[in-house]
Amino acid sequence: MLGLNKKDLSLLLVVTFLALCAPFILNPFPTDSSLAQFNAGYPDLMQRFVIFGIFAIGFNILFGLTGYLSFGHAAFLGVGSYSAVWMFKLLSMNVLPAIVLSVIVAGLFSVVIGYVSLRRSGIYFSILTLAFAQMSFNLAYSVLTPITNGETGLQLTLDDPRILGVSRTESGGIPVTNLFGLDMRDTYEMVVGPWSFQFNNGYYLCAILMLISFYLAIRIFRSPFGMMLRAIKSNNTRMTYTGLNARPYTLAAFVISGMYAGLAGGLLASMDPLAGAERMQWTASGEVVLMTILGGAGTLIGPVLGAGFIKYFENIFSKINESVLHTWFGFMPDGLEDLVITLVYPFVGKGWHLTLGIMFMLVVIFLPGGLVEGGQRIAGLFRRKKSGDDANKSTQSTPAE
Amino acid sequence: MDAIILQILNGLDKGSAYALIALGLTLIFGTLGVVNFAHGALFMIGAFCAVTLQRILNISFETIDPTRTDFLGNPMKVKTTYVETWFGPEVGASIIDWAVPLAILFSIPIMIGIGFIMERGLIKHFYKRPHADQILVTFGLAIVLQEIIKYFYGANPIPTGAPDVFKGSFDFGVMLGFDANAIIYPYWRLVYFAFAAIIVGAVFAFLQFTTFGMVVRAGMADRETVGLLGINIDKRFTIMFGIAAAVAGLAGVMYAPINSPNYHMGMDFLVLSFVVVVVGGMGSLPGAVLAGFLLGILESFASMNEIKSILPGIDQIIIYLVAIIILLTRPRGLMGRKGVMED
Amino acid sequence: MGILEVKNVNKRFGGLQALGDVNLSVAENSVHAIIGPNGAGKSTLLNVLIGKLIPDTGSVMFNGQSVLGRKPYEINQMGISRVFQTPEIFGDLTVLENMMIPIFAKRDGVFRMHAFENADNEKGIVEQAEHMLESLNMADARHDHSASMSRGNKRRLEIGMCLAQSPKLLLLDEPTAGMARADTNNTIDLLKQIKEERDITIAIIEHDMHVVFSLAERITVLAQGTPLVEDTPENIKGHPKVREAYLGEHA
Amino acid sequence: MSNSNLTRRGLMKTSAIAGAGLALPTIFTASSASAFTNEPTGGTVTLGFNVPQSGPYADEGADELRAYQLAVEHLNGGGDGGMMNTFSSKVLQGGGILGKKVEFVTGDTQTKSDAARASAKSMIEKDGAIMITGGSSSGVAVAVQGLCQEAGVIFMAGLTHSNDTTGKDKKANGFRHFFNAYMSAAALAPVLQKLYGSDRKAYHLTADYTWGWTQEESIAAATEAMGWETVNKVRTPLAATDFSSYIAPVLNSGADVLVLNHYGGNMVNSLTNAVQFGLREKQVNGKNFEIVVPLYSRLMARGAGENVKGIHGSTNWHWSLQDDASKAFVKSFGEKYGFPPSQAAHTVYCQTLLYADAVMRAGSFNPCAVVEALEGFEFDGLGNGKTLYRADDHQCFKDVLVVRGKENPTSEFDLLEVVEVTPAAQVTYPADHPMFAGGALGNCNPGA
Repeated sequence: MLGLNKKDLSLLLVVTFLALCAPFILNPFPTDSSLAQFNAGYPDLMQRFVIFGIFAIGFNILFGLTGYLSFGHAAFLGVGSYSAVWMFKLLSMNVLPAIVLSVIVAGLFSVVIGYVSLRRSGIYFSILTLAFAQMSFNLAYSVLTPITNGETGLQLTLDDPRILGVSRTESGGIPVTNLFGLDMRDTYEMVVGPWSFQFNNGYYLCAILMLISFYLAIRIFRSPFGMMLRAIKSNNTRMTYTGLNARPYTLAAFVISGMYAGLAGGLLASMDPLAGAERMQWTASGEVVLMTILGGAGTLIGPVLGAGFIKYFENIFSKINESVLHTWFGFMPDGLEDLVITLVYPFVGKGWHLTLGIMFMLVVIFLPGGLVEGGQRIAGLFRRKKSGDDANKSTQSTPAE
Repeated sequence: MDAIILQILNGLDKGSAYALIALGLTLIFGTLGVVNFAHGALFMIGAFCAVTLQRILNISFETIDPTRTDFLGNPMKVKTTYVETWFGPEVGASIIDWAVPLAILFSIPIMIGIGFIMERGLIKHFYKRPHADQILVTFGLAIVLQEIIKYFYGANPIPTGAPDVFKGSFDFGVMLGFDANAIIYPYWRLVYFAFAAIIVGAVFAFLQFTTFGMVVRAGMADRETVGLLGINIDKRFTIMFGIAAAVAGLAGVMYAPINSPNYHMGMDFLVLSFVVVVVGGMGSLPGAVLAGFLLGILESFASMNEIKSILPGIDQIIIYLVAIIILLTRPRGLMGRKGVMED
Repeated sequence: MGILEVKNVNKRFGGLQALGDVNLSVAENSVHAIIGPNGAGKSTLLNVLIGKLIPDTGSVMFNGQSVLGRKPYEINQMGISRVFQTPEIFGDLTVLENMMIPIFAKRDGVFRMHAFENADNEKGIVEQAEHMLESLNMADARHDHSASMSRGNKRRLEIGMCLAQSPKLLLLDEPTAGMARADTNNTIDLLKQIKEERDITIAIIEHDMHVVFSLAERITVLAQGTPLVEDTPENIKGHPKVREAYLGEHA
Repeated sequence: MSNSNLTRRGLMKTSAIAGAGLALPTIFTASSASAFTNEPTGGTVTLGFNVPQSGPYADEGADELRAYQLAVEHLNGGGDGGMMNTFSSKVLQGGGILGKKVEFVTGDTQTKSDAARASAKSMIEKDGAIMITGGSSSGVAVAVQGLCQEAGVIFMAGLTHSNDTTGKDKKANGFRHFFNAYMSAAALAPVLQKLYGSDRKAYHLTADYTWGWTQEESIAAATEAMGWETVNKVRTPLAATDFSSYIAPVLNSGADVLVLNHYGGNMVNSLTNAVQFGLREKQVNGKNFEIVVPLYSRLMARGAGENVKGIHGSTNWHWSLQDDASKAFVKSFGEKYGFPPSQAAHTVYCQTLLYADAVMRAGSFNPCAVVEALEGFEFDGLGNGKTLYRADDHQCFKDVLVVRGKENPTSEFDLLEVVEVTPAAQVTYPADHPMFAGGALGNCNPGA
């Protein structure tokens, strides 16, 4: 079905199920319980999960398949966001033209940067992309302020000259981004006993686009083109002496991943119409590298997992403060409570970076294949228990899963 | 003309820091083939060695002075440092004043120790792993190191002054026949430049004239052959890592008075130092030093008003622009060997 | 006129004359070996032939067209395939995928954006690749990870991949270097079999005299960057100049 | 998971609850029955404290958080009540807000507008925060203020000094207690004139982003009005760490005053570098060379160490003020944490109290009611003298302090001394002043 083999199809179905049921899955704890802190099922974070999932899926098409490590992909995301916000300011609050434009502009940008950067490989390529992205960030933050609104980020205002649509609503506010009248920020809330689940229009748009992106990524991975990209990563010399020109292949991969980044940027702006220059900083590019490697570079599902992992830390762990810890450990005797809190406190709240850094190191040291490898090992353990030896066979012939 | 001389001086000084960091980075890359994203963090830890020594020297006991009150109206607690009680107020004060130069001695064993632990405990296991993994694990380490520093020292910069004798600036202009104040330069920055020159010279001399250095250089050129000769190259590489860490650390110690150290200063230098290494040529020590000074000078020129008025924002991007131009026209960098790290 | 004509090629590296006035003609459908001691310029000559190096002077014509200044993949598309000293295969790919890539390259040229077709659905390509693997006796290994194969099998696969493109000229760079005797013999047999089954020109650069004399129809001896003699294997064996320059010190 | 069953029961439940007018935290919910976003329904009300916890301003964020915790304690009737006792409005009695106990959630802005918005959104969407406050940069303040306007919650800005926050980017749901660049300039200029005369040549070094530009514009305008000449305005990259190449040419430019329009790490480094170059010992045009740092904060002063000695600037508040309110605040903060509060701590404490007071006076948490209660509100007893929350732009008008780096500090917190308290009248500007033109408050948005 859909031109996929059975294994890929079941993977796609699992991801579809997870994405559509995310509001349930991510909110496992009752709203009033002390563990509600760990709930991630609110619209903004769910949107970020899938949007950064798209970003990482796209990055993986370049890095996972060809091995070219770009340190400048955040620039495309930023460019996508700026284009989308400009579209909202000038044309219409409908997200469709904004998203289309952001993909196109990011694509054009990546053609230019990719054409130049791909003249080099290895770390030289990484430094070239890094240099381009840092230039974009520095300029966007300062000299290009008329276009980017610099430090504050590009925002909508009450006097935007919107061609299709009004500058301000009847109640005097800024109109809301929508898809043909469907407001992106509308949320339906469902209360089931102590639980509450939020279903947000914007999230489902992002989720559907993520699923499409994911599906396309599977197709690319399994296509002759994807095979060529893997061949480039594996042995560029043989590639060349087989009469194939690696550069258009890598450039195509670069542009595709740039367009994925543009889509992610456009979606970010569609969910929350603001485009900040920090989105283009090298640390933001580094973040997508981390997502991809953490999840498992070159695997289909890895980048999505990595994106979720990092965004979860950023948004959930950073919010755990001392008083939250006191409510958790309040049941302990006083001395012990203080001791536990002293031990835990450096790793949560303002210490979330520390925990993230430790997690990176642990994953890279013990799971070179990322979280996917971790999952495979666990699955392997179970399978070995069930039936002795056919576990090896099935993992062996799927190098690109 | 005076403006140009001034900016060359500035550039040499900026370049000193770039060159020292890039030198250590290249030593690690050249000997071990490891891309070390934690190198900036080592620079930062060096600067915090100076901060720590300053704090240690300032450890004090409190006495209550009933004649004065603190901000809450309570009797004021007056602090006296142990150093001052032990050595007398004058000697004590000057010891505290000289905290940063003293920190050089203090930092060398610490940095070498950190380098050893890092190499034996972590980096060693990553020699055979892809560069991407090396980048990720050292980047993770850099985050962990800087967060630990942040936990103990806070996020705010910590002023760490140079000894009083080095405060103020030297007027080159008068010496060269320009007006007074045309070309002035702070004493401590001159010290920093001289210090950088000494460290660079020492590292080169060490590699050039000692047996140890010759083995390491041979190892940089061809690790397998040297290994076949029955020389334990691994042990020497560990020591090299310690030395590279010490170079970064010393660069940080001496940098502390120039800009108050803060926990993220390493990250601020990280990207830059990689650009310097690549522009100089991966694995080339003289290249790293040359590129460090060159980029420092270019950056200084780009910040001149005359240039900024023609090309607004050029000082924001000059380093990256140079990197792009060099990589496109001369991919091996200024002095690199061809083909290093192409894949 | 041979299929490959090298005329007056010179190449200097700084003070070193790597190639001096090399003239060479490889006849169509022949097996031509180039031998010579270490540092004789064999590798430099090879790199000139496949476009990796551009000589200072002289010309290299293949099938009536100059190869100089062309990119390696263009030269390959002209009909020259190369086998490397250490087998260059796509280690991360399966054996079957390795074999599919040259067939794609032959069908689609230097680049084609076939991103949304399924590689498994390319029936024609898969069939050709499997057929090729069968003729190499590697059909059983088709789903194996190619990096995990023995060196002899990697070499076999590499040669197969070159043949899959139906090249006019097959260039082999010390194809048996570092191989066990059994693997060497297998490789010789494979090349002999190819020679019998196909219309193909083979140029081979080799150190191992056993290989050279079992395969070659003509031999060029290179010494200090210059061709010393060119003749049939029988004549080369007895040639005094060759013995002096090469075999003498070798034996 | 038996999905259908769960859903059906859920729907029934939802409608039942909606009917009873009791909804859990909802945001942007068209179908919701509540009158405004995150209407508090139980016995508690949640405030969102959005401060930098990572990145260069983390220490400032930590100090803000301390003040917030203190304010919550006081609102809930704990501690000594702090400035609640001196506040001119007496509706706050320590019984929470409208009888609801005050709770809070915290988030990390990372001093990035993106991250700050994400964190604010999570507080609104997940934790049901009714008001967001905090921050230590103008970019973040403007970005979060925009979000709160759209979401329909109140934003009580923390430390933000750019004219734009209550100028072209002002929003009906946003309020700023902190002073701004224009006020700094208006307060500083007369003092500078008195100290350095009116025949001076100024050289500006300006952080190359929006806040820097508005401050440069304000200071240049105010000093030029009193006769100073502006020799040069040089923009420095935000990422710059070493300012030597920008400082070195200053002496030879003919200028005799250096104005550093920098904040945070930029300011610490540029001031350190300027002092290193010995600018302060030099004589130019027959006058002593002077350095001015228009916006001071204690954390910056700590970072720059002894380099701040004798350097003038302005600040929103300082703990050494001797009015009853300031003393009460310093006392309760100092007793709880062991050191005096910073101006950031003071401003966010005030903002929390002002919000709570407005809700009490309005008798409702509805943002529109709160806006109405705050607009044009005049109060006293929060450490800045008589203060007005102007209705036109939601900016507080109050006295501004001109301070100087202390020559002989007695502790690591005693770094600045107040030189002059510039009365509010002198820093007040018309709402349509050109430096603040271009934006509109719009209407208050209650969300829901």
